[in-house]
Amino acid sequence: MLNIFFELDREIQKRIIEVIIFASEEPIPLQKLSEIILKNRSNNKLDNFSEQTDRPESNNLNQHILHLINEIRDELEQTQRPYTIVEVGGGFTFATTPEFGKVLSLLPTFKNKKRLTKAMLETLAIIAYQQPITKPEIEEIRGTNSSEIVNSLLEKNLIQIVGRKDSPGRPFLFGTTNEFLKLFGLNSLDELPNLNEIKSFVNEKNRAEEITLKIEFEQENKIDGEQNATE
Amino acid sequence: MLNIFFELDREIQKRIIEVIIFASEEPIPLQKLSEIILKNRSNNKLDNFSEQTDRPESNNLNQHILHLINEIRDELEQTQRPYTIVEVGGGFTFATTPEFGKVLSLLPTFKNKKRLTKAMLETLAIIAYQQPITKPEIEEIRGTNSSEIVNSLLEKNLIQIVGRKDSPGRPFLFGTTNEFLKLFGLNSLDELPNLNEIKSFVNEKNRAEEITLKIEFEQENKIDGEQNATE
Amino acid sequence: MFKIILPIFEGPLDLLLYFIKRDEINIYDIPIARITDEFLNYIRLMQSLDIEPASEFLVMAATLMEIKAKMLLPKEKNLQAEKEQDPRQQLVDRLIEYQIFKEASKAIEEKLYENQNIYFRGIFESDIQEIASKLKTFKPANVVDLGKAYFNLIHKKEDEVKEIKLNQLKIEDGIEYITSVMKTEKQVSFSKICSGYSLPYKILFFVAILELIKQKKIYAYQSEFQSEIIFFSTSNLLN
Repeated sequence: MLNIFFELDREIQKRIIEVIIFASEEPIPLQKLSEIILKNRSNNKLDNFSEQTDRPESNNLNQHILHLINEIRDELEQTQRPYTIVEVGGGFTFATTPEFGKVLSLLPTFKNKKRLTKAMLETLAIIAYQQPITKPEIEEIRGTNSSEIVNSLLEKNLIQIVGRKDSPGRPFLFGTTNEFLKLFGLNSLDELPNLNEIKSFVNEKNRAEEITLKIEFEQENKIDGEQNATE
Repeated sequence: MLNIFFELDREIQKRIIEVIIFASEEPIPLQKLSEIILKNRSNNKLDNFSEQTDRPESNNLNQHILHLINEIRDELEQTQRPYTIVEVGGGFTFATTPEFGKVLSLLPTFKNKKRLTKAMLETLAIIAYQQPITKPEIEEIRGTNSSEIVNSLLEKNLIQIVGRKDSPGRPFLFGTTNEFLKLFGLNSLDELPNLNEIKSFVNEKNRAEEITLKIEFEQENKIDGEQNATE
Repeated sequence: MFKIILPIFEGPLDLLLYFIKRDEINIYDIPIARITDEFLNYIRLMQSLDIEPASEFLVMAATLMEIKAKMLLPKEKNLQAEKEQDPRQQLVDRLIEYQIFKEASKAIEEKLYENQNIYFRGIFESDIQEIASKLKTFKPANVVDLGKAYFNLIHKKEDEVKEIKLNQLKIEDGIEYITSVMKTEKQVSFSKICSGYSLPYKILFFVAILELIKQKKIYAYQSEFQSEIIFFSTSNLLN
């Protein structure tokens, strides 16, 4: 398809890229867009793309598609569409502009869509950082039965079963979905808040508390001591 | 919202209608669009809209929204977007234009993800767990005629005929296919969740919430925290 | 009027962290006796409200008491063990790990909040095709859905016998039936009343008979142990 594609009018090229992104239910990675344009056979997993994608043409194609996407974005903005193309969940997809998303979030029909309970967020955080992880492992960390929560996260399509663990009982392994990335506005799991930073934050907080408490304790003792002395 | 809406610039009115249609998860009926605009409470099923919607203003609003939608369609066409707003299933939704829809059909990526109705899922579940199984046996469990469903599962290549049963009429025996295993991400039928595993997903009640509800009604108790004494 | 709302505890670890925060306890040096008392009080409170604490609360209570006991061991005996590990260490590690993920959940919630004004396209071509073909309930299915569908089917079958059929029957109907039978028969056996009726009706008639006996409208008589029970109408007896 590559040759045909480049022979097309640039406007038509843009429309083809736009319609592919528009119709794709999952955010579509740049690489996949290239493959579709290049060989029209991306669905065939048996094909080995590495040869083609290493070729300079492929990088050029990626660049070219990126240019086209940016031009489409400009068009969408200039014609005041309330949506644009964003990069999230590892690919390109259509989403509302923040301005009109804000309007939607004021409407009751859309308002509650993104609400998650504390328990769901907690469980989701554990799965996001520790994936792939089994339910017993989640429960070990949370210290409580989590079937219900895991179940509702599955139903919300925020997590998925990614396999079974090679341990007694062969429990399911859970991981997060693209839907999770989309909901949290992440392009990949690398964009999750850094867990090491969170760890040191928690430890510092605990240490600080320890120190404050020690000082208070010592002061109290001192006062007690003085009182005793005066008596 | 009605008054505010009409005070808005016509362009903004269009953008609001457009973004609602864009983000709705079902084709959105004209009446529902009106309700959202009119009272901003369409989600509240207890409200009785009949009074308002019978009023001439409401019809006017419907007409007005229709005009806006048609103007949006014109804009989309004039700016050569490869998609437009269509009316389907009693509501409005975005869809690719027939012209560019054709482009998509050439691309292997856009085969539908396999989706199942509840009846199909049920029937598939019976076949998966009890295979090989005949249609009468499936119907015995489901308590309803299942010919159509079995046929569509055959069409989707999720089940196959694996033989005939040695019983009067020699009915066909059905079993699942490799396609089925692929769809559900299984390596083999052994990996189907066993009923105990499933039980943990369906039977649990959300204890935490139950507990809070009950405790909220108690007037006094020993444990009082930081955020407790409200009103 | 004061209404006391307890924070929602996601489990025993959550509850312990709550005590630690509320009482400004040093997590590295938890006063185990005090916190065990607090914990047990909470469990008693739940029980006094007729809430059966989840088993994990009871497990934690046992753990706390075990640690408390270890801490009470005489110092000399405990000296060696103390060098190896503080009996509280494992619990503290778990609490801190849980703290970390609670903090992480706040961090990702922040992301959710930042992203709250972005909505994605709601419907796709394949959905439209499905809507057009009037099969509205299509949804992507995973393997748990499949298992659940099967599980629910199996259980629906059992429930049908236990509930649905019985729900259609009313005790009044049973009483009316028995009364009408007793009008024509001076005495009647239970098996005769029930002959030709299915199990749910047999249960209904049995309950109706108990009710009529209670109301003293019929008498039950058994000639000997394990023989048929015969019912008499009281009005017939009087006549």
